[in-house]
Amino acid sequence: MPLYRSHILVCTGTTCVLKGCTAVQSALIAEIKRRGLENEVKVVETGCLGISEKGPVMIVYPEGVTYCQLKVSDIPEIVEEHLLKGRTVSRLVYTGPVTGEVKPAHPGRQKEQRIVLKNIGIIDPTSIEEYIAYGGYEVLGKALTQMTPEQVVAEVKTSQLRGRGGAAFPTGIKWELTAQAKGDNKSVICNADEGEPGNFKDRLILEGDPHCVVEAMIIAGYAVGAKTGYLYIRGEYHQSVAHTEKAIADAKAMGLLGKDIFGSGFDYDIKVFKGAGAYVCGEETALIESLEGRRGESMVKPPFPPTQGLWGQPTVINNVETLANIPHIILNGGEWYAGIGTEKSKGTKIFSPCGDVFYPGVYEVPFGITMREVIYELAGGTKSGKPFKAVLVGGPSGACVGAESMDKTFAYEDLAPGAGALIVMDEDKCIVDTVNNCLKFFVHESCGQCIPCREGTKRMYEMTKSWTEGQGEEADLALMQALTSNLALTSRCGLGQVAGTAFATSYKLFPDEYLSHVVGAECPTGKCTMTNGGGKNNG
Amino acid sequence: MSAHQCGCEGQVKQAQADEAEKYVKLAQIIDEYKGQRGVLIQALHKAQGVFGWLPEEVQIKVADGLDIPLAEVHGVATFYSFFHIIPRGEHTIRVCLGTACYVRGGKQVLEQFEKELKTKVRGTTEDRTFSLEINRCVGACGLAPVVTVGADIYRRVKLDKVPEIIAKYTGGK
Amino acid sequence: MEQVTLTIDGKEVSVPKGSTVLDASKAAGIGIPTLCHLENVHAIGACRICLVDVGARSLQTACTYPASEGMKVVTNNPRVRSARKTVVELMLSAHRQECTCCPRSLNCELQKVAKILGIQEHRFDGEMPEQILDTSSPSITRDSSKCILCRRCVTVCQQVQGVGALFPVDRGFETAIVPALKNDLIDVACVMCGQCVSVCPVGALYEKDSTDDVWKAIADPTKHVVVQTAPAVRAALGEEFGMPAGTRVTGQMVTALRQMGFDKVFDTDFTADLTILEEGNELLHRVKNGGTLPMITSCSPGWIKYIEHFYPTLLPHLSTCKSPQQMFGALAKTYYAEKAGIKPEDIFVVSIMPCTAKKYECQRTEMSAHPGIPDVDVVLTTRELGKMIREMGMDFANLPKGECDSPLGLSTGAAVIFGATGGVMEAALRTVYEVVTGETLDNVNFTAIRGLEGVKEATVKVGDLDVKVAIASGLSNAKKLMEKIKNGEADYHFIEIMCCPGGCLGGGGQPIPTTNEIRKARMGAIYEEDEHLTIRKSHENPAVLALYAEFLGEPLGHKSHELLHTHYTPRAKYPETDKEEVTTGGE
Amino acid sequence: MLETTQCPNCKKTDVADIRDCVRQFGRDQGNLIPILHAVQKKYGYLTADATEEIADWLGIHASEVYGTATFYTLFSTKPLGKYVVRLCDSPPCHIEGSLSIQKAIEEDLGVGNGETTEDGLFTLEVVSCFGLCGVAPAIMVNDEVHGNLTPEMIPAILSKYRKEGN
Amino acid sequence: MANTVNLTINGMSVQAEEGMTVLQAAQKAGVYIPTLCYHPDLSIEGVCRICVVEIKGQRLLCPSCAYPVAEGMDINTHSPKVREARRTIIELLLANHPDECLTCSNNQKCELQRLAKELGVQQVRFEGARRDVPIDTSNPSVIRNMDKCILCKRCVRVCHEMQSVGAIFANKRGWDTVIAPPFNKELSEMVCVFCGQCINRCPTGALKGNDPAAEVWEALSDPDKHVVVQTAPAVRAAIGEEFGMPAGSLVTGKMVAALKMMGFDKVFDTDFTADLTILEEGNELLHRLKTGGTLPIITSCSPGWINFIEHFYPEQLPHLSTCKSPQQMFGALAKTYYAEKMGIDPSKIVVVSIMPCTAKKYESERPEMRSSGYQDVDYVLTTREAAGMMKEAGIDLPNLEDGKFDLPLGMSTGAAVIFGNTGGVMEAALRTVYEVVTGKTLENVEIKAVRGMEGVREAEIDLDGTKVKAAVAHGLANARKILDLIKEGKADYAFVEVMCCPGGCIGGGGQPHPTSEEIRKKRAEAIYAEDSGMALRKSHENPAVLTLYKEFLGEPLSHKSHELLHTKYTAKTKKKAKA
Repeated sequence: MPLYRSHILVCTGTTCVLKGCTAVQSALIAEIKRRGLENEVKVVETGCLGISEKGPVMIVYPEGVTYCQLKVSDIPEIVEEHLLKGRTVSRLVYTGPVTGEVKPAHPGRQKEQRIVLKNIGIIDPTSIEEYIAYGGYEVLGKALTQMTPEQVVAEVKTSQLRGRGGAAFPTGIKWELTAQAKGDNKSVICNADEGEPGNFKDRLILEGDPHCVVEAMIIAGYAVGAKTGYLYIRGEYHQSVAHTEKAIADAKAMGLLGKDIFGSGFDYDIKVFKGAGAYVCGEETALIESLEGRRGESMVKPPFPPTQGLWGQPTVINNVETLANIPHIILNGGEWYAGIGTEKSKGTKIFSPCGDVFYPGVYEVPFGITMREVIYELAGGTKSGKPFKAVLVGGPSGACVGAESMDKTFAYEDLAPGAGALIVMDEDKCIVDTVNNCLKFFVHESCGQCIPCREGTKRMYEMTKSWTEGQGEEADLALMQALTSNLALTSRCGLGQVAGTAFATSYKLFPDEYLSHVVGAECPTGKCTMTNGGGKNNG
Repeated sequence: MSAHQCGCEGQVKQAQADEAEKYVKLAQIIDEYKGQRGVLIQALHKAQGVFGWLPEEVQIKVADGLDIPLAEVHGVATFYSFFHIIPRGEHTIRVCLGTACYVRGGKQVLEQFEKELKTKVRGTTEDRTFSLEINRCVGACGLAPVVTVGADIYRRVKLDKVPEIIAKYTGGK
Repeated sequence: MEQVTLTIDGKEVSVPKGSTVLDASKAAGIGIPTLCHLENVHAIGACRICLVDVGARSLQTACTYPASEGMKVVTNNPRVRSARKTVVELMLSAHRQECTCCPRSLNCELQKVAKILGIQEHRFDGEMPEQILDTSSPSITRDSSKCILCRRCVTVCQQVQGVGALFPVDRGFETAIVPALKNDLIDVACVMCGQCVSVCPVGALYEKDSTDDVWKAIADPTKHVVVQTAPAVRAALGEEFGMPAGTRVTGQMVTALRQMGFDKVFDTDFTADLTILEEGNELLHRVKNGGTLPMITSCSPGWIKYIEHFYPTLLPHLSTCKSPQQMFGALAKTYYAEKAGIKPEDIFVVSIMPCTAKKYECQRTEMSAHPGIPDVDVVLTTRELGKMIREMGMDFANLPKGECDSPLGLSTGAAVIFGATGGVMEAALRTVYEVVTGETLDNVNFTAIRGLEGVKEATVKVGDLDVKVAIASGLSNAKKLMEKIKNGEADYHFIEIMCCPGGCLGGGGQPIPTTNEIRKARMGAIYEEDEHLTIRKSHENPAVLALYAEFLGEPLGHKSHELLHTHYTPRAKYPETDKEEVTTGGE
Repeated sequence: MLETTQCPNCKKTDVADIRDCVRQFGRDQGNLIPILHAVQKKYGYLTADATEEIADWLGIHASEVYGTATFYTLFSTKPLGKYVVRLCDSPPCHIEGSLSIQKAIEEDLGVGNGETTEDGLFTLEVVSCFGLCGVAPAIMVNDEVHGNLTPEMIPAILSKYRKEGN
Repeated sequence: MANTVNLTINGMSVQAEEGMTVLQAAQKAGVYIPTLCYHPDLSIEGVCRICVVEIKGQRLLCPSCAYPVAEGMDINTHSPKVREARRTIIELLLANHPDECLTCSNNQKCELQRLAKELGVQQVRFEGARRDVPIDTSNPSVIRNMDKCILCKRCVRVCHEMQSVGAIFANKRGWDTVIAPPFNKELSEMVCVFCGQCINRCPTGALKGNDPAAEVWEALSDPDKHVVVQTAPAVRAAIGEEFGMPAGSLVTGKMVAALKMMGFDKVFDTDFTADLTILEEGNELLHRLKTGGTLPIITSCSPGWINFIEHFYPEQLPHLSTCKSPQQMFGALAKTYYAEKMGIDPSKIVVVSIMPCTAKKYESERPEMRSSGYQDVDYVLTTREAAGMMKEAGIDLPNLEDGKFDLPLGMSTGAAVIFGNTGGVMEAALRTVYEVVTGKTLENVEIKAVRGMEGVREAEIDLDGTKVKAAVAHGLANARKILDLIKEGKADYAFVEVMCCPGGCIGGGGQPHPTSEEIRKKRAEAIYAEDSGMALRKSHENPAVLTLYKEFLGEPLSHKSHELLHTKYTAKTKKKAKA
């Protein structure tokens, strides 16, 4: 490995690309070459540095200086001043408080405790060497050579890690069930079909630290006795696919995948599977159907995947974030992990506040943090400065929560976080309009095989739509409630079961706003289609 | 009634007396037909002759008197276009919608009457001056469209003639 | 009888002179579809479904066309088929099709005819007549959008019941069957008997559905829900499940009710026995004390409403006894409530009745022992019970047989026969005879007063007394007796009147269809049930005797009067009309 | 009639080409979606010939191939524009005004949701969340993403593609 | 033996076997649970949610058709929650279903209609957009009206699982889901074999046969036409069901009487040409055995099967017998032999078939089937459609007195009757081949080895020392197995019988609804009963057939036979639309 005097990390996260980092990056490389510094300075692409709102962003090591809001025209100056002359270009330096290795965008970042996101923004996600340099694959070696599969499962059980995709099933138990189930062709599936609106954490992990997930999948495979891992990534996540494919190829090249890994006799391979645009494939049995080349329609349960999953074989399916915790748990021990968080909710959780917040983004914090801390401190409160109205915790399939719950803590025993999406609305936003939009989403994404979901979501959407158009009837409200509870009882998979949650919870919070729409044909916020085209840009 | 200050008590009393007299006549008619079969239509004819139309009360009296269910009396009354179960106006305007009149604009004339009188076909104006009806051919096809008001016949009625015809019977009111 | 011979579709058949082509085709085993035709009641050739080719220029309706010697009838040729199809299609063009949620689905004559004729298209599309949906009555709902104007309801209301609440109004496309003056049913002298529902071929008339209220009560843990079943229900309920008419299903019915979740399954028969004791004693009392005679029974709420509207001056003839249903309700919320230690307001009484008028009866203000709490909360018809059992997915025919709960479930054969015309009279005679004579009645079967004739008369020797009795079922028959009384020509002591033809077994809440044949079969079942019971006289019912001993004291006692007797209200024959318009006409 | 597969560039029909495209994958139904991705990428949409070819290769019915393809929004059975403009209208973007963005795009392109411009350059699709909630409202044009949009930004973005495409 | 599991259903203690579903356990205990997407012939789909039940301890309602029993389970099949859920589901379906019951082919047989009634649905609280898909009337056999489809996928399952044809599939998703051939083509443009099994599984009126009743009525009333009817063997064992008679009621005589009442000039029997088929096909087999022709020879009576092999295994067409199906042999003879004999102008003869089959409609329109110079068979009615016509004519079939087939084309033997069952053609052929080959009388004519309901059956028959291997398959998925064996050279059979539909023609797509293994077995029993009650049970003993050879055809496989009774097949591609 050649030795470089300086490393420059250029953020190429999806959001920074939007800000023009690609041009900045190529200008930088060209300038370095022009100055003949290519053997001394290495330009590294990295995932989101967490301050995308100030992008394009780069950090120069070893000094750890962060430059932000860069333009192509700034590059010659930086190369000249900083790299050649060793002087910081102060007018471009990001001035937010700096702690540790991460350069927080704002004071709220200090509340973060990064375990899963530890490497994000630090390393070059396309370089296996860097991952290894930061301690990567060490744990894999430990697990494969020093631990039995049973011990690995036990460690995960000790950690009390629960699934981070929303359902919060204990991961250790899932692994144990799969390990104990009979089958000669077990699989591990990493569910990266992140489709819930408001969630973008898995994308960040796969873009910024794909090896972490690859390593976790190998460990999982070892623990449950699987031969193959499948990484099911949303078809829309092009960069995630590119980075993980490269990561897997590199790992294979280094013998970290394939036959007899670390001489342990364990054979394992990982395949990247690109989804094709169907939210319902985030449901584990629909995902399996999709992997088998079928329509992504959920399967009848039981049997559950740990006993009968992909190709009828025992299968463990974990969310990206869940898996990304694994190397840290094996490295530091389950006990260590169980020491973080609250009594029933261990470890950290990644949140992705968005909507009307000042700093939308991805934040990793320990369980037990209050909603107020996340919304006001991490996400900086409402973007408009107007009072907070409500938040959809977990996205459209989650509960609508109001200001009265502001001091509740995020934990499975208190306020369940779902997959971590927090869609925040300020007082200007119309609840009925938002719920109508959630239902539109479910109509579009229902797989359509079971009647309650296929026909029910459509009727619910039609009803809320008529409300936003001032066409409602009072009886609609009771009917909507009846329909919601019936869908929850009879739908075949989670999609239909939760499709009415946003309505049911928001109706409890804002009955008057609904009545005003349904009976009075009036929208108090004036944001409905009944008053205008909707949305902030029309206000 | 005592609240009336306009001195119309006399008129009201007169009206009540007229009304009472009509019911006496009705009782006679009913007596005439009592116990006979197949007389409902004649009875209704005569009753309408007295009242000008068939108020509910009259239908009830006929039903009771002839021992026929009221539903049947009402059903028969509504079957024949000659019987009126809503009060009639002083004048009946009939617009002919026979084929010849129809093709020469009878329909439009009718609509014009509806508009001017603010009532629909088979309806009566609020002040009970006019009832509006349609006619099937009156045999004056050469002069279509034809409108009759009582015994008066108007031929080749154009739309602008409609207010004129109406005014003739309202005395310009 | 003189016979005529004709050929139908090439098949020779002989029928009595005076038969119609339809009768002849039946004899020949050739099916001709019908809709407006109602056997023995109504053949008006209005619906044109039964058109056949008799060789005439136009097709003729088989239901009206007389069969004649040497006639050649073709029931199936292109002319006939196309005519019938067109007729049905035209009907459909004015029929609101919502079969799947229609109460008559799969028991609808129009649906059946459409199927038989293989109707698969709907060529006429256009304006639908204005819908009149009348939900004003507690018993009957009318929906003109499904009416095919067959006029069966008109005929049955007018000719069979002599009520005449319904008649066609307007004409042509606008024709509608409505109550007088286009009033709502509640505003006219409708007796709520439901005979119109019973004959309606489609879903234009149906009972007010109360099943949801009952399901709600059953699901409510704070309610103690008891059910009583009228005698005629058990003789007909099986028909709702495809069993032949006349199948007795008492045991299965009890089991079904229990599985549905009723807390107690009782029997209206219990209070039928009680009625006999009260009414029998009332009769004896009137006879002894020169009270108003003849005394007339008061079990049938349609009949009560009829006399209130049409013969208010004869109301003193009525027995003051409440109907068994209402006696039951009153006792359930007093005697039983006390005995079981349950607050009357927590008891929910459901009746299963062959009758739609009972739905009205239970809402009468007189019918509550505790102010503001009705004695009977909900009345369901036999059909509605059938519907609920279907919703429970039960295999009704194969249910194990259950027994009613005591004490209000114990009864005698005398109570069972209340379901048939003449039954109350027979039951009363069994008791009156023994009470008066002090002797045991050997043959309890008074066959002289059984049967389906509209008016029956008999003289029964009870000790020294020749008791003259009369029995009528169907209100036009009742009318005959009323006219007799009015004219002072009736020397009867006791008259039994049932609103519906055949008595309760032919009630307006019974399974559809109800024909004379079916009435007979149900009647057979009722007398069979009576025969099978060991106790067949009301005054031998031990539970009734216990009731007197524990609670009521004696027949016609103070408590009896309070709970088991009632009074009647004269009612106008015509609705209150808005007279204002008439009197102010001169303005 | 089933359309024959045409190469979008040379407009030539090449069944053998499809065959090669399909047969680089294993004969196992698990490869159906990867194959569909490959065909979609190569031809822009799923043709009838390709459907038959895939069905033959995987030993399943063409009806199943078609049914499966239509289940997923990323596959099309009709030719699409050179640039597919995908607009997110899920709650985060909706709250932030995606409807006004849609309006701006529709005005600029003159087509509605699911339609393709006459020149065959653009197809507009209103879709569910693609994980750009942090920069809502957002669109994707083929693989490229654009976020924090206002209606005013739309003409510039689209004209860039228009230039590239012509 | 599976372990016993103890459950409680509606408060009753019930025992079930491990591995059973809750539905099976309930059915075993006599507890009724309504179903819609479930069908005993097909795999479990579990999508309609009508069969949901409440299981103690479960948060959600569970679909009983897919939910396995477990020890101690406490199930309520009709709790208020369950009833409300079912009712809501039906209402949701109805909100998206045309209000056309009265003009629907499935009126009064419709499962949705029945369920709505049973669950007490009296209003539909939901309203909104409805599906609006064009009706597919592209082909002579199956009409698809997807507006009435409730997406239970029974048709998809039967097409893929039992028939392995796969003409249709669920397309798009969510509320837009529609069952259709790929690319929204019409059925005639795709590889559909027109077996009609989908119609028989459809719970609503979304799928129906293409009904020529109107044309048949017209022909019957045309005094210039001589209208003859032939009835296939399987019809008589099933048509009674359409009149409420139990499955397995044999109504041959009543059916004949009814057809006469309808006005057919002659009521003939396809059984006559079934016997003829045996003579032609049996001789063809012997000929191939002797001359080293393509073996195995495969039967060609079943038009759905013919469509299948033409499309999917065109290279194996030489295995097919060249015999036309009995229906088509009949048509050809009716307009030649019979016309000549009766002196009727063949252009005035209208041949109507009553078939258990929808593919026969397609077959009759094939261009090859005009060897009389006219379309040999004019109209094909399914069993259901024929019953519908009888009802329209006011005929009360169950109470009719027996009628008799007309001669000569109404004469037949027991061997012909059993054509209706899977294995029947084989058995009939063996009865004749045995006697022809050995010259001995076959003592026991019932060849049980080829009877039964297993999908593929094999038998070895001893023809006086010569062993002949035969195989029987029914249902096209099973036929596929045999064809694959032949393809791989692993089939050493001499003779193979293939029937398109499960159970053979008695389970045909034109037979009464519903159908299930149990019902098919009952119909099969009725057929065997008819056979055993007949005096003549071997085709070569049919005197009318023998007369036919003498008077007209000469001998089996003669020139005239070839002209009228044999045909050829066309290799077709799977990409039918291009052809």
